[in-house]
Amino acid sequence: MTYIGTTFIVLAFLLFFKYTGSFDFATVKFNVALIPLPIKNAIFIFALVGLGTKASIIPFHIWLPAAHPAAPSHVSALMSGVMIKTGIYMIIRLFLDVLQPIPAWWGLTVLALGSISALLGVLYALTEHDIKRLLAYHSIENIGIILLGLGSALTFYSLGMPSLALLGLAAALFHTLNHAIFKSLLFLSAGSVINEMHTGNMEEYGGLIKYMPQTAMFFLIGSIAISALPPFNGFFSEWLTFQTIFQGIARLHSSSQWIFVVAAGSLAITGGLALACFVKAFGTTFLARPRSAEVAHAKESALSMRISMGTLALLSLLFGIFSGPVTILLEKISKSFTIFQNVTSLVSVSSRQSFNVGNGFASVSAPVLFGFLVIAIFLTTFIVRYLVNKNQKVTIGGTWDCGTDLTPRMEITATGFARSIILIFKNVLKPSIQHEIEYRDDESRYLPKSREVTLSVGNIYHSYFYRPMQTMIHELSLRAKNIQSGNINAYISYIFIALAIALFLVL
Amino acid sequence: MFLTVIFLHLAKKNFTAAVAYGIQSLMICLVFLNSFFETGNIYTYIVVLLNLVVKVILAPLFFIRLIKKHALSFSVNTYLNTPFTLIFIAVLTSIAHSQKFLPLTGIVPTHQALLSIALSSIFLSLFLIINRKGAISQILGILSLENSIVAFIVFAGLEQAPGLQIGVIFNIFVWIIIATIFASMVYKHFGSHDVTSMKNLTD
Amino acid sequence: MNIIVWIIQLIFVPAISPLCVGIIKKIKARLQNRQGASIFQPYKDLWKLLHKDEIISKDASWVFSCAPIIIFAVTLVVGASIPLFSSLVNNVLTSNLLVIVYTLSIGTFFLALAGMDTGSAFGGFGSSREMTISALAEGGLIFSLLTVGLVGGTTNLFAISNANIFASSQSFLSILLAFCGFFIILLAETARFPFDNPDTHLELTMIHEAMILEYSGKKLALMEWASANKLVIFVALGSNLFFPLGIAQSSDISAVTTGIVVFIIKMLIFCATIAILESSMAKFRFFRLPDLLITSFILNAVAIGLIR
Amino acid sequence: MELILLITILIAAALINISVKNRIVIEFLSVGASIVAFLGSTIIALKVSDFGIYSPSVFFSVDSLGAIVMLIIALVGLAATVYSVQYLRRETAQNIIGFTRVKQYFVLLDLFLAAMFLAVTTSNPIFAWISIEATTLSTAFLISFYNKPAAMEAAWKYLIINSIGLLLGFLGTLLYFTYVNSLPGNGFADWQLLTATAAYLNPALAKIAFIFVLIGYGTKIGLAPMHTWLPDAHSKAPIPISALLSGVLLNVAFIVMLRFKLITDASIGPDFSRQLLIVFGLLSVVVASLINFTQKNYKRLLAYHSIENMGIATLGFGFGGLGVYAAMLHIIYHALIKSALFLSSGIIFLKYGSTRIAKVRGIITTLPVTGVLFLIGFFIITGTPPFGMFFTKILVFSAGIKTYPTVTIVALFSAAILFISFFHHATTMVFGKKPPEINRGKENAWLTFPPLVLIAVVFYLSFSLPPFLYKLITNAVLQY
Repeated sequence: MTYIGTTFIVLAFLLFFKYTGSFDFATVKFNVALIPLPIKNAIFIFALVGLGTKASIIPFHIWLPAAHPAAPSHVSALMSGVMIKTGIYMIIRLFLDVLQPIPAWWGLTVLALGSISALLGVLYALTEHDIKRLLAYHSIENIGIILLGLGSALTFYSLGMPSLALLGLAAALFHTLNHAIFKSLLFLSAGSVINEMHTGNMEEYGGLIKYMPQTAMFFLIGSIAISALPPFNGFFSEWLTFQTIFQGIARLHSSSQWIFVVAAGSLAITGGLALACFVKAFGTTFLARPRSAEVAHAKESALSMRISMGTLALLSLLFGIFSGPVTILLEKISKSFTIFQNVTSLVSVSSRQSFNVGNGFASVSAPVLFGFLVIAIFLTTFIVRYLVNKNQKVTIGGTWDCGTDLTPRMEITATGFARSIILIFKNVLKPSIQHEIEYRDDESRYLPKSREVTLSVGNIYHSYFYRPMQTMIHELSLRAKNIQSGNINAYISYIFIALAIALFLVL
Repeated sequence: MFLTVIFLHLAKKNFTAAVAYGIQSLMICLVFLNSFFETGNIYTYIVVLLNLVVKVILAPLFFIRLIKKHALSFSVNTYLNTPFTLIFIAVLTSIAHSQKFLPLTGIVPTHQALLSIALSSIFLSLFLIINRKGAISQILGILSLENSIVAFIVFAGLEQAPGLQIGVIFNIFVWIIIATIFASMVYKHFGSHDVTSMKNLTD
Repeated sequence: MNIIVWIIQLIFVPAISPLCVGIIKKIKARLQNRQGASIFQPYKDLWKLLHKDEIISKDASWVFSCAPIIIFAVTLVVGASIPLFSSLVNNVLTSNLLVIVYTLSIGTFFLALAGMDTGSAFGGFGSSREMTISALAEGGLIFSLLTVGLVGGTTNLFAISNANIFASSQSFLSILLAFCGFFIILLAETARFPFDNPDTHLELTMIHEAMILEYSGKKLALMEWASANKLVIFVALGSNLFFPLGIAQSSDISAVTTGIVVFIIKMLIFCATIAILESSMAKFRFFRLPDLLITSFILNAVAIGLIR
Repeated sequence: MELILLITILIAAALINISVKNRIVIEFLSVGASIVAFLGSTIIALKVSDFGIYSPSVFFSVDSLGAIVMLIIALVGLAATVYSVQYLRRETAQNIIGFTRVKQYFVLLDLFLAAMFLAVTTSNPIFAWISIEATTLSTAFLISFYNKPAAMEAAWKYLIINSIGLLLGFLGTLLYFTYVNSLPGNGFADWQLLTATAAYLNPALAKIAFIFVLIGYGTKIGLAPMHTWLPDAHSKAPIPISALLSGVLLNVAFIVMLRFKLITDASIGPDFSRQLLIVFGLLSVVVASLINFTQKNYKRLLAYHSIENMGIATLGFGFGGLGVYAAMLHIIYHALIKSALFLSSGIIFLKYGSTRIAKVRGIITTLPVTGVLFLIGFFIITGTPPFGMFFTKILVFSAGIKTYPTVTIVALFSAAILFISFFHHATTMVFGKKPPEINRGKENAWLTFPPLVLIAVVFYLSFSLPPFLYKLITNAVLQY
């Protein structure tokens, strides 16, 4: 699958070579002016398809969810954390550096693609109940968010607003960094869960928080970070991206403004859906009662794993609290691009770590927010625990369920949790619901013996894009096989015909 | 010689075909002999003799023995029936005589007619191989192709050093042996000389 | 003086929120020709709950017991970082609109987790529905706040309420549209009609109640209180960002008092509207709610488009 | 002198083998002969790299390209011979074949090698033609070795089609002599003379001649649409022979064709021949990759893959410039890797007893070493980045994109299609669930060693070319 992408990349580079006579970026950049605009656009499209496949942007993403469950967890951590970022790196390198100057619609295209893959990525993640596939789809979503920053950067630069472009690039880079951190954290903790449970199917988890509390804690932190809740790092990079897009809405007009509005909307809804998705993931994995006997045998993961997860969790908190300085640093880095050599930065960190964007347009102070939350929590705990009604009796009882005895099959499943959202977005996801009802007896249809509901999501990319392509090639190949009919006279006549045609073309 | 090629096309019996090939080769030998008289090169004489031995005597004998052995006096039928075959022959011949092949046939202006005939017989032999389904007919076709090429060469005055020619003839000799062996093996495996029965290797 | 204003700002939301709920209950009762409990009843309820003993499900984990505290704390933080009655405490540290939205969703997150934690059949679908609605509501909320933000030229809430957003008359229409959008979101987020019925425990309809079904005693008190706070917060946002009239610009007593009075009046208006709405219309079917939320989203998008 | 020596030794080995009764002796003789051949050709190659051209007598002359191909023949020939010893023993053990057949096999193998050496090293086109015809004749029996109907059919098609092609080639060859023969002399003309006097050739005649030659030798190279015999022959021959056919024989025919191209270019400039080469190359690439997409037999898979690679090399020569260099390297890599793949597939065949892809699963569990070899070979040959073939392909395409963008893009995409199909087949064969009846067996070092060596050589070559080889290649590039 990725080889198609590689082919497109090769094609783009060949086009470079054709016009600049070199594969070396420096040289290409030096005489990029030799490339005529239509060819440049062709290069853009090829490169976008190719690198999009590498970075697994929808609709070129199908290999990623397929690859993740196959790979061991630490490998998937690398794959999502690092590997797909190489595509992003190449996109930045090519479009922001090598191919400059570029037309505005490139940036807008990237922006549109970004919003699509962010929104669809999280929707597909909601439909998954294999934990690693779920995380894989979240990688797609985050790549989309990164692209949002990147696309706005491209657009701003080609519309002559370099400082905004710088902001967008910084946002993209920051989110890349953050995503690497919390996605690795999530994959590692998911991996240790899978090690204990020997399955990736979340429907068989449940109640794991009692058996592996620390892993649960780490997964919770990861979920908070990835669903962009303050004060963890995910929030601040998404915040920056939002600010960039807001600037776009504020400064631009007509169609481009609308694209930015759509981007902002998709980003907002993506945030909400990601939240829902991780409530589902954490809830069905760690909370409530076990759904399978396996859970009882689960043990806390090994110390080394816990240490590495702990480090990542701490990192994601620190990157959140010190998001201001980090962003400044990233902007410094992005200034190494020739186009950003002397561009005034929009981000500034004042005293008290207040972190301003676009002189007073937006500002937030992560440490203060964090401190504020902590203080409030402590205050509440203190008052409620020790001031009001100290000698309160707490008794442990069973969960109330209208008097019936509660079985694990009564609690909500991952599929059930996402069902309502899936049905709301059914035009996009094309879900298929099959009911299999077995009745006690054929006469009365009122006493079902067992009822099985399968809720599956149609993979529109396979059915409308890849499958047809494959069948087409297959057809062609079958046609081509007619050449090899096995009849020797036919073979000889090929030679004769080839000879005749060649002779007649020449003479 | 040209006529023999046409005859090969028409010949229904393998036997007659083999004989016709012998006659054709005889023609070639005569041509060679002619050139020998022109040049007076003694090696050419040897070549002629070899030709005579290999093509005129041995080759037909092989075939006749083959035919006798497998008792297949009648060649397997063709793709095109006789009238169409004739039409095709006419077309090919006219093409070969057309102006288009002037550079080819004009190598030796004096021999242009002969060259055109040789060329047309090359095409006809190719067509023969394509048209015939019989193994033996295909072998004969290839041999007659070789003959006509040789004729063309001789007319075009492109004879090579006799050593090389001897090599070529030796080659042809080996080829004939192998081909006949294969033909009989084909008969053994497929129960007929119909090459169209060999259709296992597709895809 | 500023200090006092700050302190008031900090305790204002939790102090006033039960009253707000009480008022709504009272008006509804009146509309149903009932006498109704006094508007201070919620205070008594909270007090009583705080002194009750608790039963905790054996399936519950620490998430269950931490959730109420976190949720309450979140409402405290947010309450302190939005303009209530005075815009002079220009809080540039935490009062960014996105910060508010996402901090509120911390509360939602833990609420949903707490709902799933006990593994009861109700809690699960309660949190599922809650997350569905809040996910769809988030876009509308951000957009509606963004509209006034763009008009005011900043995303800092105090600055927005400070800026005279009615200066240019043609932005009035977009603000009005945005407010309609915002009001729908308000109903959704505070679990009001037509999204949720705050005083039913019928498993077919309940959303918010389903999640806190397992709570009792102090935790229940915190939960109730927190939801009341949320209501006040949204009312404050609606009233002070879209109609920042009479909000205290300076820190002298008269201004502050007028600010408080004005805010309470606005709050009364809001409560009345909500109450009338709740007693005049029925709850929607669950799968019709998205249409409503999408409507608000579209309204806000149009509003943004209309800004010049 | 080495040249005469090695060829005579090969032929001698063959002739002696006819009379020898003892199997060991036969094997020893042929292996020894091929070792000598290998040493001899290395010496010759070194000489050529020093003196540019090497001709011990008027009949023989080895130029740089010839030296390269000689090396290929020698190396692959040695590997194949060593391999076939063990391979045939296995087959006799499974009593598929008897002693007489083994004898025939080695005799013909030596003759085949000798003929190929002759074809490359001779200085006279006609003699080159004769020796190539000789390769056809010597391999015809090897292809029908197993004497099954399918093998018979393959051999028959091979014989007939190649004879026709070569006869056309013969005609074309002789057409080049039109001017030379008009000169005084005994008409024994070598390549140099032809090239030197090419300018006096009638241009139209040169064109026709090149067409005949291209069609003729193209049949032997396996360019579409004359390729039809190739998959049959390569899939039905004994494995070592398939390796030789696919890895070496194609290249031999290729360089003969190239020499004629040289003459034609000298006569009427390069454009004409280049266009023809591009047309046929593109055809081969497209057809091969399309047919391979739904291929069920792994030997045929490899065979079609050689067609595709030959097509790419042809494209390279057609594009000219950088493409020529790339194509040279490509030919070298392809020869070595393809034979390595065939040899390892032979081990697989011995294990699974079937050439159907569907029947072969889980090689990595049953034959770990072979599985790894097969996989590495596959990665190299499909042009996966770190290895040489990737760069050669890229270079060929980058040479093409300037002048023939559409051709290049089509070729690129068919290469992609081929990679996908190949990847799919190879992974399912190597990994995948092994059939229950096949159990893990230990591999014979004599069988795994030759392909291992070949792959190692390619590894080495793809990262650093030894100076003498580099010199040879550069000279060849300058020449062609």
